[in-house]
Amino acid sequence: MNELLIIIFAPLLGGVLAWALNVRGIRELLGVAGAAVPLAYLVKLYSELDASGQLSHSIDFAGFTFSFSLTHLTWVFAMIAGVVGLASTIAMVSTSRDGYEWLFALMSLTGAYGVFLSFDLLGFFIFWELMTVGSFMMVLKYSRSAGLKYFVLSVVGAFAMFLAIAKIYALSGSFAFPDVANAVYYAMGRGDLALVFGLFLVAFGVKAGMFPLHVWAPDAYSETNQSYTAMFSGVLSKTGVYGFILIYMLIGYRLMVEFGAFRSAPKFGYIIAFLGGLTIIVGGLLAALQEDIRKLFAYSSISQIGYILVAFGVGTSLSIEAGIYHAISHALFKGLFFLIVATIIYRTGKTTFADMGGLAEKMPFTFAMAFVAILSLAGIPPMAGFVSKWLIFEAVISQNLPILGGMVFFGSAIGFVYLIRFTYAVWFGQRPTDLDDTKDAPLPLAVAMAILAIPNIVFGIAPGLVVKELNKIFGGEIVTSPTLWELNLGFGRYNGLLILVWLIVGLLIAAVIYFLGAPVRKVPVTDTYQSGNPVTMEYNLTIRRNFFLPLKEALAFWLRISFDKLYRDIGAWVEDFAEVMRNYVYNGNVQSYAWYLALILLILAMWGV
Amino acid sequence: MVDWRLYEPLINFARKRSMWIVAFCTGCGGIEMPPLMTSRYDLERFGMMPNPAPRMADLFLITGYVTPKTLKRIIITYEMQPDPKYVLAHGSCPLNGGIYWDAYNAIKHLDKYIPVDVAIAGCMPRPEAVMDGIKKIMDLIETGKADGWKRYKENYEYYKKNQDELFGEGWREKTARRWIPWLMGREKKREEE
Amino acid sequence: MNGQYASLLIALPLISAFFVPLIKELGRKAVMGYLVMITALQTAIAGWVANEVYSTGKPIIVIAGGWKPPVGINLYIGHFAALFVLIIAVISFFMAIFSFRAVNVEPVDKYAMLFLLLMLGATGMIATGDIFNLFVFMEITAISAYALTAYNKTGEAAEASMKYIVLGGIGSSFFLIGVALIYGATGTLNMAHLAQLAGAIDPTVAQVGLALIIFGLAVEAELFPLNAWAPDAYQAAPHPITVMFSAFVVKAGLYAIGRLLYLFQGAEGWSGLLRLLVILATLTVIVAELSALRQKDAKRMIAYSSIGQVGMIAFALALGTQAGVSAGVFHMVNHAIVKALLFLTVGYVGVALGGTAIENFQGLGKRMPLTALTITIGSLATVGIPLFNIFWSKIRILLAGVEAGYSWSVALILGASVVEAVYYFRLVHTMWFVEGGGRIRENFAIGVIAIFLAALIIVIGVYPNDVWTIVQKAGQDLFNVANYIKNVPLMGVGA
Amino acid sequence: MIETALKALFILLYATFVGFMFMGIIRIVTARIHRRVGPPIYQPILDTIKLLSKKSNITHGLIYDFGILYAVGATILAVMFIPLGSIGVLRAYGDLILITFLLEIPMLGIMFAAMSSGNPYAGIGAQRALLTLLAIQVPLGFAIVALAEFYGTFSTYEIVMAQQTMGWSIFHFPLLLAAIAYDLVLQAMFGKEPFDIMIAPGEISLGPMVEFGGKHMGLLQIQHAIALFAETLFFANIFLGGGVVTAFSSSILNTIAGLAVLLVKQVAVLLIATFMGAIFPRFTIDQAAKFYWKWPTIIAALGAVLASL
Amino acid sequence: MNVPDISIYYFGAIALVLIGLYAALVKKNLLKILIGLSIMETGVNLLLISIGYVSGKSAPILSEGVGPTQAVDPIPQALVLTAIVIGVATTAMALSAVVLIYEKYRTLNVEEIRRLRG
Repeated sequence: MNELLIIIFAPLLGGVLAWALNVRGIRELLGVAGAAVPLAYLVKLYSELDASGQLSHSIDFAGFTFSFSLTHLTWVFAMIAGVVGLASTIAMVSTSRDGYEWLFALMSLTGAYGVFLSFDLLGFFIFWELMTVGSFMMVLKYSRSAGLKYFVLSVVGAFAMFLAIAKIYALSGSFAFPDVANAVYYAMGRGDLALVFGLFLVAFGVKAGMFPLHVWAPDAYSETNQSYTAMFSGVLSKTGVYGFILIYMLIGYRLMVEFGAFRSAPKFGYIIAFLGGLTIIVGGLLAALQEDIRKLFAYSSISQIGYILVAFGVGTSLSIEAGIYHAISHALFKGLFFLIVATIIYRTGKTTFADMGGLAEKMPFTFAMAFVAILSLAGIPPMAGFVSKWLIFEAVISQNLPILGGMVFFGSAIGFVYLIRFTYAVWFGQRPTDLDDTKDAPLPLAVAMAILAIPNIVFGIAPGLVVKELNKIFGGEIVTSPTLWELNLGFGRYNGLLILVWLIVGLLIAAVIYFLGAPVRKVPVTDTYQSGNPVTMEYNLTIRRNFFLPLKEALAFWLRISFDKLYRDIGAWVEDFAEVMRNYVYNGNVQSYAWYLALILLILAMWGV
Repeated sequence: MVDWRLYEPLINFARKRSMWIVAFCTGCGGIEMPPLMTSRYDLERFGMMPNPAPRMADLFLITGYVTPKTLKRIIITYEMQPDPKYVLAHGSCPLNGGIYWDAYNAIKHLDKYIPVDVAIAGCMPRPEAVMDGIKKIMDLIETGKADGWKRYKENYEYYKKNQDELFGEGWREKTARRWIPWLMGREKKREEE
Repeated sequence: MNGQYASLLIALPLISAFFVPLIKELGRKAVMGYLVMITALQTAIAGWVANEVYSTGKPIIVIAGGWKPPVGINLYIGHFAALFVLIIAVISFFMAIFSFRAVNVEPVDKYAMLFLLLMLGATGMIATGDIFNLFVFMEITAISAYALTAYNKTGEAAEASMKYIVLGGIGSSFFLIGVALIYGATGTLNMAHLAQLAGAIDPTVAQVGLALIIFGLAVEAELFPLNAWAPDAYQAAPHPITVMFSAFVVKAGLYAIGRLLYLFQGAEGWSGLLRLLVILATLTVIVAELSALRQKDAKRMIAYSSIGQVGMIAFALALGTQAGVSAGVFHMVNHAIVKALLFLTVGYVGVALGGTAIENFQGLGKRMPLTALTITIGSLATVGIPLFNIFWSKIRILLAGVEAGYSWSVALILGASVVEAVYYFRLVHTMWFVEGGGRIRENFAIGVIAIFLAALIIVIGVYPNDVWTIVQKAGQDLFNVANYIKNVPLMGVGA
Repeated sequence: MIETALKALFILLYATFVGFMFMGIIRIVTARIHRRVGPPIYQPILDTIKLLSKKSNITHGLIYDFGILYAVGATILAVMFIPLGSIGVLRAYGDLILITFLLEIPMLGIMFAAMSSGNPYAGIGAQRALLTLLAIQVPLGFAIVALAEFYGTFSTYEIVMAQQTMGWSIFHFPLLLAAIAYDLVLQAMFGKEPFDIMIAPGEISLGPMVEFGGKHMGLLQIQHAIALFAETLFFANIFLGGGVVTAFSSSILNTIAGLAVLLVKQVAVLLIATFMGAIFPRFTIDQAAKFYWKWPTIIAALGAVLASL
Repeated sequence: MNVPDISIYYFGAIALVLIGLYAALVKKNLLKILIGLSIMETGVNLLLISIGYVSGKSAPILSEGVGPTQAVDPIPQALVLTAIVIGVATTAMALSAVVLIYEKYRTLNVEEIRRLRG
């Protein structure tokens, strides 16, 4: 059997076996193996890929030809799926209770692999659906409304994509990417092109969580096994991101030719970029106002995806490379965050900020991981998150796009804001007394977190590692990387190692001064200055709810506008309409039914004569 | 480690010329502080600066009479200050009760509860007198005689006994808990809203 | 072997139906056993016929009484008919087994008779090569269906039956008018012959005649708004009969529409009729799916869903392209399997828990895990999830739709599919994640059937190649009229 | 290597010393505006010595200590990247974005430390500080964007060099707008009135700083000094032409003269902030946010758009 | 307009169909609707017969002196025979359903027989 097919179907096989056997122990082993095998194959195929540039395989199936291809681009995305998927499944060993979750989690992983490796639109669509179903089933188990919201939006997206695919197929008679690109370039009309672009935008926008199609994400991300959410947010949303690259690959040239560019960016790219910018801002602001730890990160995930969309929208090869870099780092740090959330929920059983606090002392390892993730997400050098954000900044601003630049800047600040809220409410401050015997992360979760935390640091200090791979995608030195540590864009430079070294120097200087001073004495949280009032642990010393109340008040006007509500209203309207319609149409009176027949006869008569 | 005794004069000078005050006006003498700090007398000349938090402050001004209720806060705040720390008592009241000498609810001798480095007599002492007191405490710092914080440590049993006599054992927790029902009620009300 | 034995497909159920009163005295079990036996026999014959047709690649033409067409009446068992006769037989066989458990109302002998006649009617409709004969078989199907709908003898059953009779009566009358007009214009009733003459008919007559025929058949084929009888009949009929309605009675009507439509390819105004059918089919899908959205009764909900799927098949058949027809035939097969499974299992739940209201499905995953699992598989398949069979036929239909230029229609159908997904997943959620009552023992035979059908769904879903080859041939059979004419040994009268 | 180390040491000492002087200048100037005498200029140094020499210190846990160290370390890191006249250690890597981030992250360290104490005042203070950060980030971002787009490079050093031939940034209209916005932002970065609600002394007892005492506060004083130096230096570099002097033949003289020029520019920036701080009352946090999201944003965005044309 | 005399049968047949349809569409009583259906069927049968009718020819019974050329088209007559049988069966079936409905609902008004709806 071909390696590509093994990569794609190993998780599904593992999942089905785990579900069918459903024996504690073997189930977990099979599941983790299902996620580990593709990763191993991907690593193994790397040298082959490097030599040949592309590994392809195609099969005839059900009257269609499905082709799969491992290119540098798909390898990068598949590696994201591999690493995050593996970490997520390892974490599921702790948090997952039954075979059901293993089946569907791994099914969605198969879907993600399939989406990345498919080299034709139909296969892409099929795996896309598979992935959607797998993840939907994971959500459905926890919440019906969140699941259905997710599914309806996803399916709307998937069907939009399908319509676009069908349009293209009607034109080209083939699903394979090269044929499609050719056919679109030479034969597609302006109207159809715009339609296909719009449909793709909806399709991929839904999965990526693009504003205003993001409303499923907060509910779906939070209402499922949090270990799985690491994969959900880390890998599955990347399929949407990959889809945007696909837009460029398939219809990008034609769009560029047909609609041209405004200033330096393609006109259609502005749509993506500005929606991305809005996604950053809306996601970030809403993240800051959440009271539930899972929702905070769900919105944060939306916000971070916005960066990628902005980068893709700008449409230069530098910006797309930056976007892919951010996709990698987003997968790493957001996966890590959701694993941390999983650990917290696993150990405390609580999800709202109001019930937490002071866990840093009780869960030092988890906190250390959280610290890495926070630094990475907030874009603190030298972390992977900073490098990718930096690249996006440079890519966007160097194209003279001031408004987008401002949006991106705002996004980085809002990142600080919600992260500090998370840090404050969960790790610091007073600990509720019922959390006093909380233990640190169990081994599987700890291993999973470590798997994701290490690249977060490594890819920040040695960005050359990543950039080398990404340059191969474009077949040129988009970002020159003289050494492993350094990036050079011509108009901006970054050196991770230097930053690390000098940061350590700075820390050493500070530490020397610190240790010259008198020794410190540890005091409890009740021994803090409360205007001289004595306090005990019964007091609530932490602002647990409405931390950013002033922000909420300042934004009160905008917060009233809710797309979630709009979609719910549309849904309710459709249901009511259906109710009314069926009671009128199928009213139970046989005579009315006879009238329908007469009506059709009348129409036939009018049509005939 | 470095032998810090070599730098003792410098450090003492710094301590003397950089006294941060806990801005905690415990009594009627607080009104004397604005003239001290503003353009008329300008204590900032000597590096003094009102400071709202006790953790980084050096000088504690007891500006007037002390009631048991304030005394609890004074003790807690005083204990929060890092060493070395100094206490300057304003006026007669902290010394002997002053006009409240027979009041049931005023503390007559502050130095039974915390050590006082310098006391300024008067009711109230004028800013000039306060400045004189500050000058005095500066001298004491320079010569190393402002050792109230050492005394508090050494004679902690004594101070503790006096405090407990006045407030009863475990007064900190008891005082703290007095407010909880009220706080809880307010919390509940807010939630209902 | 002589192909003429294929006439047994018609003869066996007909003759055996008349033997039922004889064994009535032996009791219920005997009658049911007889039913199972006959359907098994029928399955064997159908299997043999299908094998014959697909191995030789030639259709079997059965000529009645030695009269050659177009004077004599002939049966035409081509690739399509062979496939569907087999499906009819297999489903009937399963339902005969299911009837053991599901049908408790006396008189069982009448039930068995009608059951066989229904099977006969549908088989005949698909196998016949004569347009009037088609009418006769349609009426046989319809009358036995009317009777079976009312079989439960409740008020609802009688009401549903009455609606069916009134609408079916009007429909068949107009069908007959259409036949009369066509006959008047061509002087022949043989389909192959008709196809030959189609181009030469007076356009108005052809148009009106064809339109009326399609109208009459559309009542059977449940096109909106002619399908008002369907949900009621589905709901009120005994559970096995519902399965049969959905699995092949409708399909026979659809087949007839498709067959007659393509026979008259040459007629003027043909493409206009196609467009009308596409509009009706799209409306059928939308209205049916929306009506299913808030149903309180699972059986009725699935009935609406079935109507929606049938609309999609009609859409595919009305596209007028080879791809569309093949996809439609594929969907017919898949839909027959899936809906058989769904109505079977839901009916079984109805039998076991005394009703098919959605509340009865709460916690079904714990109460009847096997049934719940198969319902889930059926639901997922209907929604069109990859790795289930309907997915393949659905995307085929939709691709063909866009290719034929009906993007708007495809978009609407996709929108309706979203609605479909919603109510099916609500059902799935109700079954697995809502608490319910205690565990119930499941019937072994029904479990086996359900698992067989579910396995079929998954097997076709995972490996659709073979089935696709078969249905492609069947679709060819339906679409390629020239071949059809060539295969029927016409005498050359009036040609 | 040795040279780099010496340079770095020089920068560090110079930055610290000048930073302390700046703090003293702020206090003196403010006092003079209040018609007071004010403390001696070296007063902040005395304060720092005193704080570092405290004989007892408290901690609330590891993060409480590490946050402070991190803040100091990051500030030192930031100052290394900003070109200081002709002296520079890492100025080749002195990317605008990087420096902007580096100037913000010490705050993150302080917030971490403050929050880990569990003091509610610190919590509120952190909240206000973050919202201020959120408020200033929009005009700040636009100002940086304007700069980068005007000069077509992100390197601070190259921007300084470009100004030697093209004239100071503020003499170009788009960048003048950006400079105005940036200067308003600087007010909040310094934590001066009217944007000092985050440390509002009378209300929330210095907010994030409430729990710091002894050597923690001493380190923070050092950090504050370096940060003050770095921020003014950054502004002087990107908007006021930096401190490149080539008038003398001796490179040492040139360097000294460059430092002097820079110092003048830095003090000018500082004085503007001090004057504004001394005469304005305090904005509440929502007022501050609304202010920053209105005029400075419009000005900076206009500058950015004009610069990109 | 010169209408051929054969058309009279057509018009009569179509009229019967329409009358039947009218009854089915307008009458509220189930029995009347069924009667309408029957009338409609009759009309259809008549139409079939008239299609095969050739003016002046005899019945298509193979007897003395009647060859294929003298007889009317026999096929429609055969069809009508079948159709009549089917019609009778349908009517019988319908009537039995009506009996059942009346037992259960105690009414024959179609507007009240609406338990299955929606």
